[in-house]
Formats: sequence, C-alpha cells, structure tokens
Amino acid sequence: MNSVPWLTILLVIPALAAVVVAAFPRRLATQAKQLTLAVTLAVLVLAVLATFAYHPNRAGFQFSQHYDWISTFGISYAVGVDGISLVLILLTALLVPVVVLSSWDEFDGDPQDEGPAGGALPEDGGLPAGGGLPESGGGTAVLVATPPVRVEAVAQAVPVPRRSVPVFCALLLVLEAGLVGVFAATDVFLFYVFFEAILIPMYFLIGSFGPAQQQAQRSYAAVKFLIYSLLGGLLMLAAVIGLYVVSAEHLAHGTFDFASLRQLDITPGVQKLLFAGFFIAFAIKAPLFPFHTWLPDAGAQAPVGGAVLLVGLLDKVGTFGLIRYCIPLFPDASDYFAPVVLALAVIGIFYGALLAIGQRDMKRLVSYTSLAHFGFIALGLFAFTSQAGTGAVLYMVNHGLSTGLLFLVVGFLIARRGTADIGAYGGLAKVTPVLAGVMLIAGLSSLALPGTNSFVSEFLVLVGTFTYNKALAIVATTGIVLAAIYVLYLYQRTMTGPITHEANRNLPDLSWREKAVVAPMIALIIGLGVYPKPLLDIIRPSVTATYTDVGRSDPAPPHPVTSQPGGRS
Amino acid sequence: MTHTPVHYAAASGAFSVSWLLILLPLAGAAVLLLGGRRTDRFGHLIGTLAAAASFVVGVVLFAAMLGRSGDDRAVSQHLFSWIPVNGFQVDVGLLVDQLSIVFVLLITGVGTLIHIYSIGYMAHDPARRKFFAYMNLFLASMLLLVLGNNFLSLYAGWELVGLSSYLLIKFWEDRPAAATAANKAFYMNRVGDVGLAIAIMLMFATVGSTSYADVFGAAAANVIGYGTISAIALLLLLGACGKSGQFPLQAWLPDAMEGPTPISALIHAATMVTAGVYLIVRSAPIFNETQAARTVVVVIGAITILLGCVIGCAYDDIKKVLAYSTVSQIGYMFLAVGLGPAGYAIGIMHLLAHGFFKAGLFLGAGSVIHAMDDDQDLRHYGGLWRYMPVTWATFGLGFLAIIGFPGLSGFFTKDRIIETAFDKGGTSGYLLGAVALLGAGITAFYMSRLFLMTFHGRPRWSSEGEDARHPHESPPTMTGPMIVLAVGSTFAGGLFVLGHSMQDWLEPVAGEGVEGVHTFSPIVLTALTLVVVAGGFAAAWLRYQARPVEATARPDTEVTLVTVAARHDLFANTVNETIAMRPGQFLTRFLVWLDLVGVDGLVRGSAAGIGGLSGRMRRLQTGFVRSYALSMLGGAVLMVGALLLVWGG
Amino acid sequence: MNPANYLILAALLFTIGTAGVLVRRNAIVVFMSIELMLNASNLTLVTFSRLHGTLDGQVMAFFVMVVAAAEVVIGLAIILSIFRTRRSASVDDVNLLKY
Amino acid sequence: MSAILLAQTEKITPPSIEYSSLSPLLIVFVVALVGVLVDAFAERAARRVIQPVLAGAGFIAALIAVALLHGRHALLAAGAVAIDGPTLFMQGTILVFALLSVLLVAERRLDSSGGAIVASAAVTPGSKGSTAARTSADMQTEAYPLMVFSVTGMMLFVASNNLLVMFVALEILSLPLYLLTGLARRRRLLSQEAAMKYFLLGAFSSAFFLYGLAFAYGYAGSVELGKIADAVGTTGRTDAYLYLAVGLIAVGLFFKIGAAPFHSWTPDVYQGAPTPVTAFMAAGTKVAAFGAILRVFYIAFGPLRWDWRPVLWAVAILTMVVGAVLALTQRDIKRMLAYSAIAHAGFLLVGLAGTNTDGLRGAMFYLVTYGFTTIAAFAVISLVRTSDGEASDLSQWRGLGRTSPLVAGTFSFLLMALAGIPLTSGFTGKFAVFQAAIAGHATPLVVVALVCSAIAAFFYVRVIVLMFFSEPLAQGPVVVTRPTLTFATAGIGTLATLVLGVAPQPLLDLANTAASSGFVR
Repeated sequence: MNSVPWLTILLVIPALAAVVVAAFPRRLATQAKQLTLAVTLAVLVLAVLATFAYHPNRAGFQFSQHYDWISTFGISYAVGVDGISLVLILLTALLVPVVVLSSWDEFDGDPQDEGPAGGALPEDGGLPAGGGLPESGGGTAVLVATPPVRVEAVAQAVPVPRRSVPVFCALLLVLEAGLVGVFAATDVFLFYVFFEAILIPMYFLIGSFGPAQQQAQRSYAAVKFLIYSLLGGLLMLAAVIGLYVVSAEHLAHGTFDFASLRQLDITPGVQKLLFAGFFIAFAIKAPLFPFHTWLPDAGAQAPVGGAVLLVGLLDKVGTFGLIRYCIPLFPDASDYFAPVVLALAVIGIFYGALLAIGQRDMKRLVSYTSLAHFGFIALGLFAFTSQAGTGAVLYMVNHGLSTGLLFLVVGFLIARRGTADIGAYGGLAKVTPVLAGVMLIAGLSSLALPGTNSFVSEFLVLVGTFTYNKALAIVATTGIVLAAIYVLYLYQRTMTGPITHEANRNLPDLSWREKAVVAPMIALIIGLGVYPKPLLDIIRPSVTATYTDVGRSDPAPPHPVTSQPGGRS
Repeated sequence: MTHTPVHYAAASGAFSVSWLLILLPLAGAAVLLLGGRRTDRFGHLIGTLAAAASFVVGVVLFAAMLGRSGDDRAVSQHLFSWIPVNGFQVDVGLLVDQLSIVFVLLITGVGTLIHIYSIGYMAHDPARRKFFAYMNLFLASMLLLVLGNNFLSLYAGWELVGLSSYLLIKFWEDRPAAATAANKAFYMNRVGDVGLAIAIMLMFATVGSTSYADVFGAAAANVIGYGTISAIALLLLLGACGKSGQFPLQAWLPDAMEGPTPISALIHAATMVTAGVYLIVRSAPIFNETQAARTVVVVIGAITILLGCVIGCAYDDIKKVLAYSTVSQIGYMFLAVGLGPAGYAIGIMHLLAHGFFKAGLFLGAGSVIHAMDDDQDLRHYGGLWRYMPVTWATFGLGFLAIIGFPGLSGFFTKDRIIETAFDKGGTSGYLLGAVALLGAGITAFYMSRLFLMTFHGRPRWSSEGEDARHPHESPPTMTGPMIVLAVGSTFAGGLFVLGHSMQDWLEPVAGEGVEGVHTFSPIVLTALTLVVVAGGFAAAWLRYQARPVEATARPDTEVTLVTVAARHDLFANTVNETIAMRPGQFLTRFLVWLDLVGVDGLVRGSAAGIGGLSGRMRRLQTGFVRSYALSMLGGAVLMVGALLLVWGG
Repeated sequence: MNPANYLILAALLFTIGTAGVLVRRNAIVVFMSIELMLNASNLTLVTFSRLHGTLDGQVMAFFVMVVAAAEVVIGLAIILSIFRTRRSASVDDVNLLKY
Repeated sequence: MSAILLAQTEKITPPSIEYSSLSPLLIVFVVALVGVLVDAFAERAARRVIQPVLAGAGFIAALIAVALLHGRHALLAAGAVAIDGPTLFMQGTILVFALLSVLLVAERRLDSSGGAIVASAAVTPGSKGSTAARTSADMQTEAYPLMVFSVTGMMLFVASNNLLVMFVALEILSLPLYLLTGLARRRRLLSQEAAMKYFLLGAFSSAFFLYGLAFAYGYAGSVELGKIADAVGTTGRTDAYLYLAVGLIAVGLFFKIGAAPFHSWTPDVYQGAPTPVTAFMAAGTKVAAFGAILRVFYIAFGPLRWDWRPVLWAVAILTMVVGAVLALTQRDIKRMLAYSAIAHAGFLLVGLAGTNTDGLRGAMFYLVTYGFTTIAAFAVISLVRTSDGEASDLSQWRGLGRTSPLVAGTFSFLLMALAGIPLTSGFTGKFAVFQAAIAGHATPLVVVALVCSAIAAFFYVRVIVLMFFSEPLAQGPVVVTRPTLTFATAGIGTLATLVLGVAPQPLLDLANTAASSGFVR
C-alpha cells in the first residue's frame, strides 16, 4: 500500500483545487465554497487512509518519494513522513475543512464591503514611523501640470466589493497544500521553500480578510507577521545554506537530504551557529517568548478561520522544526542551548498565562494562551525524554484542537456581536447555552482538565520533564493554576452574571452549521482525552528514535518494580 | 533496589462489570446533556434512575465482596491502557476493595437520596435537567476517584469532581456571587491539584509507575528514601487540603454554599470534600513510612477543627454555619487519619457517619430555606418546629448525632477520635486530645445555637406584612430522603463500632488498628466528653433560648474582637487577597504594559529606527550633479586609499 | 628629463579636472573639465609608452581622442537641449529629481 | 626616436580576425548602421514599422549566432576579444533582454498619444510645439539604432579581454543610453535632467576608468587582462601603479552597476528616463557591467584577490544597506525600483565576494533572473497610467488590487520575486549567490545580505499592502488594456520569473557549463 504516493496526492489535490477555485467568478461564491469543502474533506479522508497505511513501528520515513529537483545544489523533491509529521498532517487535514465550514457565511454580503478605508493612510500598513515624506516625489508635482483626470478613469476606479469568497477559499487551499508540504518534506531546502511559501497566503488572509472596519490595524498586523517571519526565515536560510556547504565539505557532493544530513558529524562550533539560525526562525514561528509580539496582533486581526489555522497549524511548524531539524541535526548544540530554550519555555508559560489574564480582547487573549502552550511544548521537546517529547508532539495536535475550538467559539461570538471586546458580553450562558457549553469545553481542554485531550499531553510533558529536571517541572506545573484562571475568568466575564448589554439579550444560539463545525472537535477533544493510545502509538516510536539517535535515553527510576513496567496489576 | 508490587485479586464474576458503577451515571449525564431540551420533562427521572442503578451495582458488589475470603476481597480490574509511553505506562483500571466499596456505597447511596430530594427541591427550576446531568457527572467522577487503581486515574477523578463542583456551585450563573464562588473553588482546588500532580510525578520518577500496586509495594518494601516518601506524602496532603477545605485552603468551601442546597449536602458535605481523607487513608502505606508527614496532618487537622468551630459560632447564615461545621468535622477526620494506623479506620468511620448526618442537616436546612422563601438568616427563623415537624425531627436527629449525643453515630465516632488523640500519648497527645475535646464542646454550642434559633424560641418572622412567610412542610420527595438519612445518622455509628466491625473490615487497607494504651479509661473520657458537650449545649440554651434573640446581628463595633475575626472568616480571604490576588493583579497589569511598551516596543522601535535612518539618508540625495560627483570622488579616494594601504602594509 | 615628471603633471591635470567638475556650475565648463581629465589620462598613457618603449600607449591615446570626440557630440547635444529649455546651462538649476 | 618608430613600423602586421566568431557582435553592429540609414531615408510612417522589426530581427539573428558559437573558447582579434562560456552566456542574456526592451519601446498604444518615446526631442518643453509633440502619434525612431548601438557596446563590454577595448565598449554602450534617457515623451524636463546627470557622471566615471587603464598600462606594459595577471603572477612585482589601476578601474565599473557610493545617478536616471529605456538599462547594463567586472577581477586582478576582497566587501555592504534602507521611504515607484536595483547590485557583489566558480555561476544566473523580473516589473508600471502618463506616485496605486486584480497580482508576484520569496526566480538567484559566498567563506557578508533583504522585503510588501489592503482612490489610475506588446513583455518576464523559480535546473546547467569552462586568457 506504500506504493501509493500519499503525500504527493495530499499535496497536489489542494494545490490544483486552489487554482481552479481562484478562477471562479465572485457570483459563483457558493459553488466555490462547496467545491472547497468537498476537496478538503476528500483530503481528510485520504489523510486518514494514509494513516491506516502507515506502519508505526517501522523505522525511518514512510511513503517516501524522491525526485531530483535542482541537482546543481543537491536539491530534490523528497517527501516522507514519520509519526511526528503524520499526526500534524492529520491535524491539518482536519482543521482546514472545519475552518471552511466555520467561515461559510463570513464573507457573504458583508455590510462593511463598501466601507471607506477608515481614513487609514497606506503608510499605516507598517511604514516605520519617521518615514513620512513631506515632499512627495520631489518637485515633480510642481512643474508637470496635472490636468483633471479623465472621466473613464473615475468610472473604472469605483471600488468593487472588497472580499472575494473564491479568493478566500483558494488561499485556504494553498495554505493546506503548503502545510502538508512543510510537514512532509524530507529535503531541508524543500522544507524551507514551503516554510516561507505558507507565509504568503496567511499574509493575504490577515491583510484582506480581517475585520472589515480596521483596515489600518489589519495591514499593520499582516505586514508585521510577514516581515517578522521573513526575518527569521532569512536567518534560517543562511543556516540552511551553511548546512549545505558543510555537507559539501563532508560528502562528495553537497546535499539537502535530511537523512544524509543527520549522518554528518558537524563540529560543535559550527553546530551552534547553524542551530542558532534554525532556532531563531522556529522561535519566531512558534512563537516563544520574547519573539511573540506579532502573534497577538496577527491573531486579533486575522479572520477567525485564519486565526485557527495560524495558531493551530502555522505555529506548529516552528515547534515541529525544533524536533525535526534542530535536535537531530545539531545534537551538541541542542545540548548546549537546552538551558536557554527551557528557560524561555518556562518564562513563556507564565508570561503567556498572565498576559492572557490581562487581556480585554478575546482573540488576543487566546493568542496569549497559545504562547503559554508553546512554552509547554518547547519544554517537552528539550527535556530529551521520550515521555516529554511524545507529550510535546501530542500537545501540538491537542493545542490545535483546543485552541482551534476556542478561536471558533470566539468567532461565533464576534459573528453575533461584531466585537471581540470581552466587556461587550456577559451573562450569555442563559441566552446561548450551547455556545456557552462549547466555550467551556474548549476552555477546559485548554486548561488541561483530565478527560480532555490536553491533559494527556500536558501531563506527559511535565512528568517527562520531571525525570529530567525536577525544579523545572515543578515550576511549570504551578502554571496550571494560571491556566485555570485565564480560562474560567474569560468564561465568567462572558457567560455568567446578569446580562449587561441589551444587544445580548436575544442573540441566536449555535446554528446547525456551527454545531456541525464544533461537534467533531469536541468529539476528538474528549475521545483523545480518554483514549489517546492510537496517536501515542504513532508518535512514540518516532520521538523515541529521534532522541535515541542523539544519544538520549530516559533516566531509569531508582526503585523500579520487578513486575512488568506499568500499572497493570 | 527493586521490589514486588502489592497483589490484588483479578476481577471475576460481579467484579468484571464494576465499571458499570461509573458508566451508569456517566451515561445519564451524557444523555441529559446531549439530549437537550427534549429531555427536560423526564430528565430528573433518568438522572435519579442512573444514580439508583449505580447504587444497586454497588450493593451487589458489596455482597459479592462479603462472599469472598478476606485476602482476595481487593479486586483490581484492568480496563484499557490509557497513556502508554515507554517507561510511563498508565492504565485505566478499577480497584474495588474494602475501602473503595464503602465509599461507593456512601456516594451512590447518599447520592441517590439527594437525587430524589432534588426532584422536589429543584421542581420549579427551568434548568433542572442540567442540574441532574451535573449531579450524575459528579457521581461518575467521584466514583472514578475512589475506584481508580492508580494515582493518575485518581487524579482524573480528583479534577473531574472539581469540575462538577464548579459547575454546580455556579449553577445559578446569573448570580455574580455564584460565578465568583465557583471560580474561587476551582482555583484553590487547582492549587491543591498541583501538589497531587507533583506527588504523582515524584512517584513515577522514583518507582517508575503510578499504580497503587507498585507504589505501595515499594513503600511497604521500605526502599524509598525517607526524604522522598515524606515529600510524596506532604504533596498528597497539599492536594487533600485543597479538596477537603482544610487549613490553609479552606476559604473556598463556605463560599461554595452559593450552590443549590442539595449540592451543599452531596458535594460539599457528604462526599467530595471528604476525598482528602480518602486519599490519605488510601495512601496509608506511604503515610505509615513518614512520621513527619503524619504530624503535619494532625496539626492541620487540629487547627482546622478550631478554626471551623470558632467561625461556625459567628455566622447567622444557616448554610455557612453548616459549611464551617463541615470544615471542622473534616478536621476531626484529618486528625484521626493523621494518627496513623490507629486512626485510619476511625477517620473513615467518622467520615461515613458525617456523611449521613451532615447530609441530613443540609437537606433539613434546604427544606427550611425552601419554606422560608430562600431566606438563610437564622435570625429570621424561630419556632419552626410547629410548622415543619418532619424537618424538625430529622434535623434534630442529625443535630444530636453531630454533637455526639449518646447512642447516636457522632457519639461513637467522634469520641473514638478524641480517645485516640489522647492515646497518642505524650504532650502532643494531650494537646491534640484537648483540642478535639474543646472542638466537641464548641460544636455542641454552635450547633445547638443553630438548632434552637431555627426551630425554637419565638418566631422572628411574620405571616403577614409585605414579606409575609408561610412556612410549610416540604413534599415527600424531600422529606423521604431526610428521614432515611436521619435513620442512618442515628444508627450508622453504632454499627461501625459494634465489635470493631468497621475496623476489621478496613484492616487490609488501613492496617492493624493498634489499640494503644489508654491515657484515660474510655469510660472517664466518654463522661468527660459528655460533660463538655452538655456545657456547650447549656451555653447555647442560655444565650439563645432563655433570652430572646435579636432579629439583627449586633454591628462589629459592639462585639468582641474574636467575634469580629470569626465573622470575617478569621481574615482568611483578606490574607489570600493580600498575598496572592493583589500582587497577581498588579503583576498582570505590569506585564501587559511591559509587553506593549517593552517587548513589542523594541520591535516597533527598530522598525521606526530604520525608517528614520532612511528618512535622513534620503537627504543626501540632493539632486545636485556636483554633490553626486563629490560622493563619487570620495568613494574613489577611499577605495584607492584603502588599496594603497593594503599595498603599503 | 625624468619622465616621472610627466606623470606628476598628468596627475595634476587630472586633479584640476576633477576639481573643475566639482566647483564649476556651467555645464559646458564641467564638461570641459572632464575632457581635461581624459587628456590627463592620455598624457599618462603617452608617458608610460615612452617608459616602456612601446607604441601601444600612444596608439591608445588616439583611441581615447576619438572616443572623447564622440562624447563631445552627445554631451553638447544634451546640454544644448537643456539650455534651450531652461535658458541656463547651470548644473545646479537641474535638480527636480532628488531624495 | 624616429628610429624606433621605423623599426616598429616594419614589424607591424595586421592582426587576423575570425569574423565567424565575432558574428554576433558584427550582426548587431551592422543592424545598427542599417538602422541609421533607414532613419535617414525611409519616411516617418514606415520607420516606425521597419525599425523595430529590423532591430528585433537583428537581435534574434545575433542570438542564433551566439547559440551556434557555444563551446567556443578563444581569444580573437589579437587578444582584444575573448569568446568563452561567460561571454556567450552574457551576450545571449543581453540580446534576450534587448529583444524584450525593443518590444516595450515599440509599444504605441499606451495612451491616446503613441508610445513612451517623444515625437521630437528637439522641441522645447513648454513651447508652442510641445503639446503637439506630446500628443502626436509618431516618435523619435532614432531610439532603435541607438538601442542597437548600445547593445553592441554591451556585447563587446562583456567580451573584451583588453582594457582599452573595454573602455571603448563602455563608451559605445553608454553614449546611446545618455541620449535614450532624454527621449521620454512625458515629463520632458525630468527626462532631460536625467540625461544630463547621467551623461556628466558617466563621463566623469569613465575618466576614472581611463586613468586607471593608464596606470594598468604603466604597470604591466600592456592592457590585456591576461598580461596584467601574468605581470602580477610571474614577477610578483606589485607597486602603487597596480593598486591605483585596480581602484580607478573599479570606480568606472562600480558606477555602471550603481554600487554605493557611485549609485547616486541611479534613482534620478531610472525615474527620469522613459520606462522602456529604464527597463533596458536596469536589465542590460547590469549584465554588461557585471560581465566586465567579473572578467577584470577574475582575470586581470585575480592574483590580487586577497588585497581587493576587503574593499569589495565594504562596497557590497554599503550598497546593500543604501539600497534597502533608502527604498523604504520612496514615493515614486520607479525610484523605489531604482533603489531596489542598487540593493540587488549589492547582492550580486556578495556573490563575487566568494571569488570562486560558484560565484561566477551564481552571478550569471542571478543576472538572468533579475533581468527578466525587472523588465516585467517596468512593463507593468508603464501600464498603470493617469491622464498625464504613468501613475508613478505610489499613493496612486492604492486599491489597485481591487480595481484590476490581474495586473496587481502580477506586479505583486514580481515584487515577491524581487524580495526573494521561494518559488520565484528571485529566491533561486539569491540562493545561488549566497551559496557561493558562504562556500567562499564570506558568511558574515551573507548574514548582512539577508538582513538587508528582510528590510528590502518591507518596501515590496508595502506596495502589496497598498494595492490590496487599502481602499481604491476615487480617481485612481487606469490600467490601459490595449497595449499588446507591453502585455507580451510583462507576460514573458513573469513567466520566466515563475519558471526559473520552480524549475531553474536547465538554466543553472547552462550557467554551470559556461562558468566551469572559465574565462579564456
């Protein structure tokens, strides 16, 4: 069954679909949406099938394909998955259709379509302060006479409705393709290409599909997101090229093939430089404290669907990169920098949580909670124990689900009231009980309540870290109190108490479409909380292998039981 | 050093379906929550049915257990592998043994009764279905807590009961007070949970497993260092304190009374709050190994007893008084189990007895509140016995039980605790005994105060006027459970002590109940206790029965400092706010500012810097050919100069 | 006499030319200064030709003259057109394009 | 004295010239001459047809000749001209770009009044005839022969193996450009000013080049690149002359590629010149100038590389920073692209800093990718117009993505290519040169380059923001839809940008063989 080129299929289908959908005229919006949904669902099915075809305990990459691409630089189109990337591809395949369905009506007949730019100068689109130009374009304007503009010019310049549904769908599909690619790539160059390529659709999602009335903030957020990520990406490019050059020195001919690159034994000094290059890129992407400030802006300005994908998937690329590239390729450097990473992680846990508590904008709040979650993930990855590592990878999936759901719920609220300001809500539990319930479930998953998916991953991370460094684990564990606070405080302010705004008194509860969106998420959140074994069995071997390859093994307990390991009795 | 795990019998016969215990209420909850409004009409019936069914299963299992020989009564059942990651193998499994079955019966039994009671109590609440769903959810979680065969399953149950407690405290969500109380409860519980979680990690790090069998095996084999095992014990204790509202984490429990009264009876009196006691007894093999931890337990117990009693005397809110009495009663249990093997069984006994009478008391209180149009102020009651006789009778029995009236359950269980405390011997023994004794006296005082102010004396309410009250007896659905519980609280204690039945039953779990040398002969001590209790009652009688009670409490300025302090929960909340909340809020605000101005400021600043640089550099492009030429010449000179330098040097 | 002196002379001429470009405003004069620089180069070439005892340098000088002549044509054309527009040959008057 | 002369006159023998190998050059040169004659004799209407066809045909023919010559590796015309891999590669590139530029110049349907080239350059702006000159349908057809001459110069520039030939070529390619710059149909004043600035500064810089040449001659007794290298290599004798030569010649060459601090002409000229000419300059001149630089620094001054490397580093860094930073605050789009051109020159210099074959390959590849992208970009710019010509002011581009998504989308794609986003040729090119640089142990330089490209990305992105995320202006510019030639050019350029980003291997192979065959000497 492995003869089937699963990954290429998963990669090509959305890409082609994107081209097709993009060609749809605006009036065929509905058809575009339907097609997109169908395609993404098909991708989901295929991804699940692929998962069944996958052999968890077989070493190395599976579904591998390898074609030369740019032989001059030893670059090839090489894809393949191990447990780690497979689950993330699954997550991608799941979240995209969910997003499509959740933003189904978002851009139909948007009232703000014809709205003015809100007096926002283009320079607000991120032009650095101080870049103002008193004398534009030199004295040209003075000397060259400017007769009145011709009439047809005016006629043609009338603004058309600003949000095209087909384009939105196309962007989602491109994003999906890019994400599959980034997780499936086994050629460092290919990975880098996708790593950068996925920025563009997300950039447009934020920039042109964010909150309609906040044009200036949207552009600012989009540009900030792009440039920030780009900066990281370019530093990584230096490291990528450096890696190539190093490989060229070690091997006969330079290569980007991951498998052969991890065979190199690079001198520690060089490792540190290359690690730094990769790490900064991933730390910005993830994001880890203190490279996070783009996230709240982007999270708040992206359309809800975009925010789900941004926080649920794009940011995973960073943490994925840490375990896929940083640790296996630069083991010595990973050791050397581990304290720094762990410190940043723990800081992030508390920093993110406290800032989340302090937010008044729901989308920003959720973004900050993610910062805390990424702290946990990074902590797990750099504790170098199979438990923590497995937990961290599982955490990536779970965070996608729980935070994804949280963003969706917030989106539903915004769709009803048109604002993300927490102060505008309150007492909704009576008006929209289902919505409230869903938000609570999402929140509970976010605070890692046992029985929800996140608990498994968070506890694995903590227990794994504990065997590696007790102090760190203990400090991190206290973070769960803060998690409880930011979740329940949000719920209290929005859902409980008396209804403070008349506008809230008769908001509609979840529609069937919205229920259909959240149902699978909730099912997974609880299902994976009760029975995470299937995923764990996929993830564990790959993570264990990763750490064994860099010579890390779990510390054995001082007083093991003679009976077989584990709680069976 | 390695060691062999404790052996449990494999599940067979009735035990192979013990998971029904949890599944039934869980299914109930699922049906009610997913069913939505459709199930509104009969939701409460489904919920009650689920609870009752679970209780039946419990009884069956109990019978089956009786049928087994002593040493394979502890049955462990592996259900499925939960979190398997290499060395870390956690299963979902059940351990039905003498200890857990007792709890199962208590939980499902009292639970069922309170379900029935709620049918009447919540009759007029539009969200009754949800209420029953949550109660079922609670039963399931609580049963998971007591039935789990490893610490992680216990932890799961532990947090899930926290969740259901949260849900039920804020059941009337539109009351801000309720929502706040619920959050407070969850936060403080989470603090305790941190301790429990870390304890589990430490176990895994030490033994490589979290199952009772392995951990207790290791503990019994005495291979774990004293420091480590004490740490584990203390961390467990932190968890226990959080859940059981023990000092210093007691502040949430009184606030939790914002929830509907049946909840106060079920969760915040009979079952959940006693989970801490269960945890300690369950972890007896660990606590046996560390005197240090046990000392801390008794100290906490002792402190909490007094704290609870003292505050209990000051409140006029009937439920708050009962809440603080719960706090102090659980203090007794902690004191008992803190005494080690001598006290485990006694602690459990008191726990069960308390389960009955406190539940009974709360239900009675509920019925009173119901009758008085949701007025909870003792000072607005009085002389109610005439109007609600059943309530008066059942409540009275519960009251007698708690103050330890001879023959009723409290009399047996509490006296045994006092006795054991003295028997501990040494100064500490006397100290603890004295505290327990004093506690008994004060308990007698405030409970009598409560009882008298509620049912006796002249009514402080009027049957006409704008806030007219028409107290009436509650419907049978409510009185029925009250009667059952009254009966329970009357005889339970007796049954337990009769021929050490309870002690022997729990012996495999709690260990040999060593009969220490008596400091005082039991007779003397009993007499002494009775005198103290009588004193307490007399004081209350003189103060609240002989003299009329003011309809409004005196302002703080006219009462003693002790009373003021007691009225303010001994400033527990003030402390919490000053050491945790305020700094937290400040820190949060500061960080928000820092993130905006500092971290992000750096980012924006650098962007602005480059922009500014660009703005200034543009000026160099003056548009004058000659200045361009000059820059070229300059460049040329520099380049040639540099090269010549290279050549020269 | 020492041919090195010719080099120095050439260097001086080149410098003068450069200075002229920088200080003079009239486009024509600026252009003449550039021509002066070219001729300084020519002188250098010829001198080196003498030093090396080969003709190449002198031949090159011819090439340069031809090129310079072509340059003059183009240059004058441009300057003239500007002059006709602005009635001024000052290079400082033409700075619409800047920043 | 006279004796010597006599002695030598006897020795002089006419050098043998392999005309076949020079055919590309000769074809283009002849076409140029014919073009002049056509202009002299054919009448107005006819010229506008004949000239572009002639020029185009000539370029294609030359291109074929180049193709036929591939693999040749020889010094011709007594060592004056070198035909080798790099030469042919770059001659081919220049011809392709020239072809595309001719299409742009020949465009007549940009707006009501003809193409981008003025009807008669002689008419004074503001005078009576000026409006007529602006609106009249015809153009100064001399533009075509001038372009062809310039192409001749470029092709000779990259082929010249002799500093003197190089100087002559430099002038042949520059002088026509000076004139072309002044031929803009609209904004005559700016056009003339640009021409004058370009001319004066160009002449100024070539004077430096010439003086350097003189010193090179003084040092080596010859201006043949190979001989100079030998002089350094064999004798090992180094004196001030040599270093003066390196410095002064570098000035001349750096001026042509617009490297800081010799860049000041670039923005003004790019802005003032007619857009097709700007495109031609940006693409063609860069190739030619870099061809020359590569040749001079790899052959003549190759042995000295450890001495001039530091200077090259300094210039590269300065160039990148100036280009990237200054572009941030530009308002005129052509001016912005000019600064971006400066930044790209810096990136190319980074490739050179590797001073290895990889660098040569990388640079050549980069030149191709950059040329295509930039020509396409200028083509698109010439499409977006207001009533007084191109909408050059950035603020006029607001909301273009809403009014005409196709053009805006294409332009965004080109900008991303210039920014170096993967899957565009810009990224592959950057990768090629940076790889060479790191392999050549110039890693710090690469890091600077990458930071600069991050800064640069900012202003490309800003344009995208403008076009897509802001509301259109009430009286925004119009995208003229008629000009087929311009569309064709833009299309070809964009297509090349895409293809070279996705499947660069063939071109890389070409560049590789060309580079690895190395310079003939």
